[in-house]
Amino acid sequence: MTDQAVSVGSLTLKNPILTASGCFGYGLEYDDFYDVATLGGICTKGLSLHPRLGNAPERICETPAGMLNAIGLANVGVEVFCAEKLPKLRARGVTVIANIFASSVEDFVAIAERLDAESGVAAIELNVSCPNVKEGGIEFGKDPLMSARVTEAVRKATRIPLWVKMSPEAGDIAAVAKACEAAGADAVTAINTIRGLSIDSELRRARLANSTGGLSGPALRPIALRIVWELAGKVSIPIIGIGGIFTARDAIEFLLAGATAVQVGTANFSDPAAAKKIADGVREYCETRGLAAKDLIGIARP
Amino acid sequence: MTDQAVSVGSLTLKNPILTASGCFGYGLEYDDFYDVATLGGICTKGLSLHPRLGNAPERICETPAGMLNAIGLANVGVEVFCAEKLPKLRARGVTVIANIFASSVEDFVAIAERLDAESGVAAIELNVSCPNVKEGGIEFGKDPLMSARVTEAVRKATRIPLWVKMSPEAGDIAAVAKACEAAGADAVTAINTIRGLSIDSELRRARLANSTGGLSGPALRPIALRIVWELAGKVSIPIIGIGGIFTARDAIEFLLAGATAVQVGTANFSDPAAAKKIADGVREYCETRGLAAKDLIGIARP
Amino acid sequence: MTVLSRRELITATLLQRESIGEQYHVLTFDVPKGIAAEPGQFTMLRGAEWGEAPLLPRPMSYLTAGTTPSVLIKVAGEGTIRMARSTPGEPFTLLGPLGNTWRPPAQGRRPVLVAGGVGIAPLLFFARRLHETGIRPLAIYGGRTTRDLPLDDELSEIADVTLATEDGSRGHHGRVTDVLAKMLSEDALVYTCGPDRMMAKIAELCAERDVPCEVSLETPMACGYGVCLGCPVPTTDAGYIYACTQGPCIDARRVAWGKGEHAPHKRPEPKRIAP
Amino acid sequence: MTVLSRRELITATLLQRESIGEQYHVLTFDVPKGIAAEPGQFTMLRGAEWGEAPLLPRPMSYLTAGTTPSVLIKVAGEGTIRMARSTPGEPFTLLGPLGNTWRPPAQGRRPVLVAGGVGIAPLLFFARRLHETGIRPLAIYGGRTTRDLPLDDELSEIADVTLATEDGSRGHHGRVTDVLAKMLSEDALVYTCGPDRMMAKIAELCAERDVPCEVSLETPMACGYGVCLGCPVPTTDAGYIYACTQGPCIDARRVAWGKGEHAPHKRPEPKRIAP
Ligand SMILES: Cc1cc2nc3c(=O)[nH]c(=O)nc-3n(C[C@H](O)[C@H](O)[C@H](O)COP(=O)(O)OP(=O)(O)OC[C@H]3O[C@@H](n4cnc5c(N)ncnc54)[C@H](O)[C@@H]3O)c2cc1C
Ligand SMILES: Cc1cc2nc3c(=O)[nH]c(=O)nc-3n(C[C@H](O)[C@H](O)[C@H](O)COP(=O)(O)OP(=O)(O)OC[C@H]3O[C@@H](n4cnc5c(N)ncnc54)[C@H](O)[C@@H]3O)c2cc1C
Ligand SMILES: Cc1cc2nc3c(=O)[nH]c(=O)nc-3n(C[C@H](O)[C@H](O)[C@H](O)COP(=O)(O)O)c2cc1C
Ligand SMILES: Cc1cc2nc3c(=O)[nH]c(=O)nc-3n(C[C@H](O)[C@H](O)[C@H](O)COP(=O)(O)O)c2cc1C
Ligand code: FES
Ligand code: FES
Repeated sequence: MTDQAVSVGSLTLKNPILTASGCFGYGLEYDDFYDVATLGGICTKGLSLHPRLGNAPERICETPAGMLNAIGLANVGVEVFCAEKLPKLRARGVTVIANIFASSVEDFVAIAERLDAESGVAAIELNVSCPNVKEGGIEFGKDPLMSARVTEAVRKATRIPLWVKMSPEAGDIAAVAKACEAAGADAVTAINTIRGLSIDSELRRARLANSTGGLSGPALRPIALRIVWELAGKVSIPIIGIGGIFTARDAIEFLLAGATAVQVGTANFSDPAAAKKIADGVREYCETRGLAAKDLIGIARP
Repeated sequence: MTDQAVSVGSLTLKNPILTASGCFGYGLEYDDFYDVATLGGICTKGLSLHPRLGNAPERICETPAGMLNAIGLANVGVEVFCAEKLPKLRARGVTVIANIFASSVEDFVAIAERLDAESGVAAIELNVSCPNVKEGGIEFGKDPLMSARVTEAVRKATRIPLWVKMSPEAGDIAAVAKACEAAGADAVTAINTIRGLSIDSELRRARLANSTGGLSGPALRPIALRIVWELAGKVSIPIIGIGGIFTARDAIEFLLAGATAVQVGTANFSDPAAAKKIADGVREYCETRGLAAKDLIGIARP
Repeated sequence: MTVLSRRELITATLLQRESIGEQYHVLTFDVPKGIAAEPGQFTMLRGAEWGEAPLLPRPMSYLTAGTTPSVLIKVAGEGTIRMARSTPGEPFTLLGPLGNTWRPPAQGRRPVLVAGGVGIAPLLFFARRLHETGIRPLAIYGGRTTRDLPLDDELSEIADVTLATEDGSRGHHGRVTDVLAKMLSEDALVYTCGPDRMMAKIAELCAERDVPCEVSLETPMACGYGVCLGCPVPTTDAGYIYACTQGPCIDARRVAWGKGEHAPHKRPEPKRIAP
Repeated sequence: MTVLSRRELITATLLQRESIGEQYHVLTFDVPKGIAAEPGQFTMLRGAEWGEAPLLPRPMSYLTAGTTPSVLIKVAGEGTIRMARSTPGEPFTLLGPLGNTWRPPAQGRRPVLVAGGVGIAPLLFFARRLHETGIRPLAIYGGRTTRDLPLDDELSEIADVTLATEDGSRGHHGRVTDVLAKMLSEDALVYTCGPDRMMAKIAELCAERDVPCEVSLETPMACGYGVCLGCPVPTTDAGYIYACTQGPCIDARRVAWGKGEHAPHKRPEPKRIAP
């Protein structure tokens, strides 16, 4: 039996496998499939201060080894989440990371304060990198100063551990990550989607109503892995790797590159139990080699 | 018979299909396959002032619907190119775009001056976005000011039309493109590769000797298409689209998004005649719809 | 609405592929323990050996359930092309049963099934279920041409069918909507699946005569079980329903037809180009 | 070096797949007009219906040429797994003939073919060519175990073969290099293809006794015809040769063995981890 636990700052995760925001609902849709509490944790769909309907269809389309999405952060809002979803998650013993989104520093703070009033939120993940909303989102995430301002403000508003989710579209991602570290982030999540576009050559128009959408899936993996690799050399807080992880081998590559834990997103769509299978696979890899999960972190680095 | 010609500034191309730098050698390797002169043009392997050996192996590896490369700009140097390659290309009537690379403004100028002394160079493409070299390369391409400086200096050094190749890793690609336009570029090429990484989970090390490499192929396509779409709204000079174009439909999507012409790269590896087949396919698409190639440019835009 | 059975991802081998012309193929799978799917429900289907592209599973309505569940596929793009080329023994993953079922027939109402092309799948399954309960529905089944009427014989055995083709090559010369307009009676209960424009028109007809109408929605889906939020369908209350969990079967009156663009073929014509 | 015939990309259907255990498979293709490939040359092989992943074609040495060209594949990863699963009738693209050929045997020198595992392919092709010209070469053929000696009977028919297995399950107990060390004579002309470490050791042996040695290089390739520059092999003159166009067959003395990492299995062992 190998030790699969990893620590992200003050928070200890059962194992290094979490599910990604927006790709796992609120974690309550999986009763038919497996016990979500066995995962390292789950990231909720991005929560905003007020409920959001989201963008008009079409919101998704497929691309080579990937997909584009422009959901537009449709979500029940932090209030309904705390009232209806969180208690159930708590009851099931799920490690909950609340992914939150806002278009102003004030709203980010307001959401964090609301969550701070609850028990059972293991960490807050700041989505300052959503590519599919007009305001806020990616504009925050591409700018070190703005990212730091959001982080600092939220940091003051809650004692819950803070993760900040990086945008791969920032010109200098390391600078953003360092700024967030300095501003009090406990970890950085890398990466969010990169904006892409698909055009229907018959209808001669963008496939998505929003025109552009975020690219996710295996196509994104090498880029995400490179960014994790780069950040691991630049920040001293833990890095949560994410991007195109579909198999245990993929997850292991991220750990070897320097990630302390990983998140599984798009893979949940083709297999609801993907994250569990990946967690099992990583455990096997460790068992056959007599390693603990934490032994893997960063050992592929020169 | 539909008109396939498109104009890139003062330069008129037979058709909108070119081949991408580094994916077509010097255009002299195709005698067995087809007449390269039938293409809109070819971009040479990146030429430096002096010959370069390139990086140590391994230089390439495959990724989902794509590949990573860290060739390190191995090339014969501008002198040998002018003495041995260019005359042959001229003799065959090939439309030659010389892709050039340097790690200093002075060297960029020196290469351009050397090419300016030759006839038969239809355009110079400035590679200010190579991700696989220590100096120069991407650092130029991510910074509007630096890109503009290089463009301006080269602009003064030659009367040959100038294309500047954009790095997708710039935080604000539109700003870079606008700066190049203002500095005298005749067109912008979008995009170069995005840096990626692949790790061998058995050997626990990066697959490439250079660790990171540039991601190319279909995986990159939606990102490239989105960048072309964005730039088309921001600059008034022509945009040459590039990234994961494997079929005529892919090429058409780029034209519909606002590209005036496109370049075919990685597709040449699985089929040496890919560019020709794509050119034929675009012609067919136009014929069945009674359109000229230039009619397609940007019509998918709102 | 019947109680839905547990959803599950199973890997099953293809038992046989029955091709009906080049466009339509019935894929039958080997599932010893069986799948308790109800008419109207769908599965997310994917070749287990497809690798990383095409990436997403494809939503397909169950044509039959049990130990040899089957689907009727129409070739559209890369995914269905692969399905059309698949050979017995090939492994597939099936996630299901997903979505809700057709509403049960109401007392005193004659079920009228209106199918367009491949839309026959969930309706033939439904007709068979009705047949078991001794109900023989009316059915209108149309397509562009004869070739677009797969499984019409199977339907005719258990329903009073009127066929229609746009080119007149078979049955009524015209659209199913023309046929329905003529024969729609107040005591009907309409179930329809097909192209969006067709379903919209049928919904309109039924609304005019105050006849209840149930449609099966078609929209791109990534997950099929409610977590990606990629399958919204605009509703008359200015909101959305998610086709995979709140659908695909839904009261036609709730759908804001024409709003949104939830089916590719539903979209407005491309802008004209100066020749 | 014979004059190379025109390179071409052809789409050919698989005639048959002959499996030798789970690891090794001979794929034979139907090419009516024929492929004029010479021993030592290779083709870039890809399933015509693979879609966008795996993306790149795979370099494979010709085992035979003509109207039914064939290759011997060893399962390594995604691409070869698909080849190992392929069924007759399946379309493949073959780009070739690529690369150079084995140097012709020199007067007064006895050809000695040293093969490791799947390295047998270009050498068996070569042995058959020698056989046609009345030359019967010596051959040493080794692998980890019996299962790693595909096509050994075919080789034995036309060459004086010494087999070797590391586990002693067949022939000499040990490596081909041990066998060669014992029987290598001054008048030999060695041709070898196999794992890099094996070829490096053989090159060393030959250099010591001043025996000419020709090796077939193995390195990842994207294009196979000289344009991507992805296949450099470090040479003793501190430069590189490109395996696809200046190889794969090359004088062993030109290769800077150990320099660079041009074959995955050639790389240094992974760093130890604190348990
Ligand atoms: C609930 C439901 C039930 C369905 N039942 C059937 C059925 O029984 N038989 C059948 O032939 N088809 C059915 N469809 C449509 C079928 O899912 C699509 O035709 C199929 O996904 C096309 O995939 P492709 O790879 O061939 O096309 P591509 O165009 O290559 O697909 C690209 C992407 O777009 C999606 N997509 C494209 N067209 C559609 C569409 N019309 N509807 C939904 N997604 C689409 C694909 O799933 C894929 O993600 C159903 C759709 C839904 C939503
Ligand atoms: C000139 C030449 C001739 C060859 N002849 C044969 C032959 O006759 N039979 C045979 O079984 N194999 C041969 N090989 C090796 C064969 O090309 C690889 O085993 C194969 O490409 C592995 O592909 P994969 O998808 O199964 O493995 P993966 O690991 O999934 O491949 C991933 C990528 O790495 C490349 N790659 C991985 N391993 C190798 C390798 N050892 N050599 C080159 N590229 C590699 C692949 O081409 C692909 O681009 C030859 C290689 C070369 C260069
Ligand atoms: C449909 C969809 C919805 C998403 N919604 C969110 C979100 O609400 N908040 C967020 O931070 N990231 C969101 N993401 C991004 C993912 O969390 C993840 O960063 C990205 O998809 C890359 O990982 P993957 O390739 O494993 O999916 C979403 C991704 C997808 C595909
Ligand atoms: C092997 C390889 C070598 C390349 N060399 C160059 C180069 O020398 N100069 C350059 O500007 N771009 C170079 N590129 C980038 C391509 O020109 C192109 O921008 C990129 O590959 C995306 O297009 P694609 O997906 O069609 O290949 C290279 C790409 C590859 C794959
Ligand atoms: S398809 Fe994912 S929520 Fe409906
Ligand atoms: S494989 Fe492309 S140059 Fe050799």
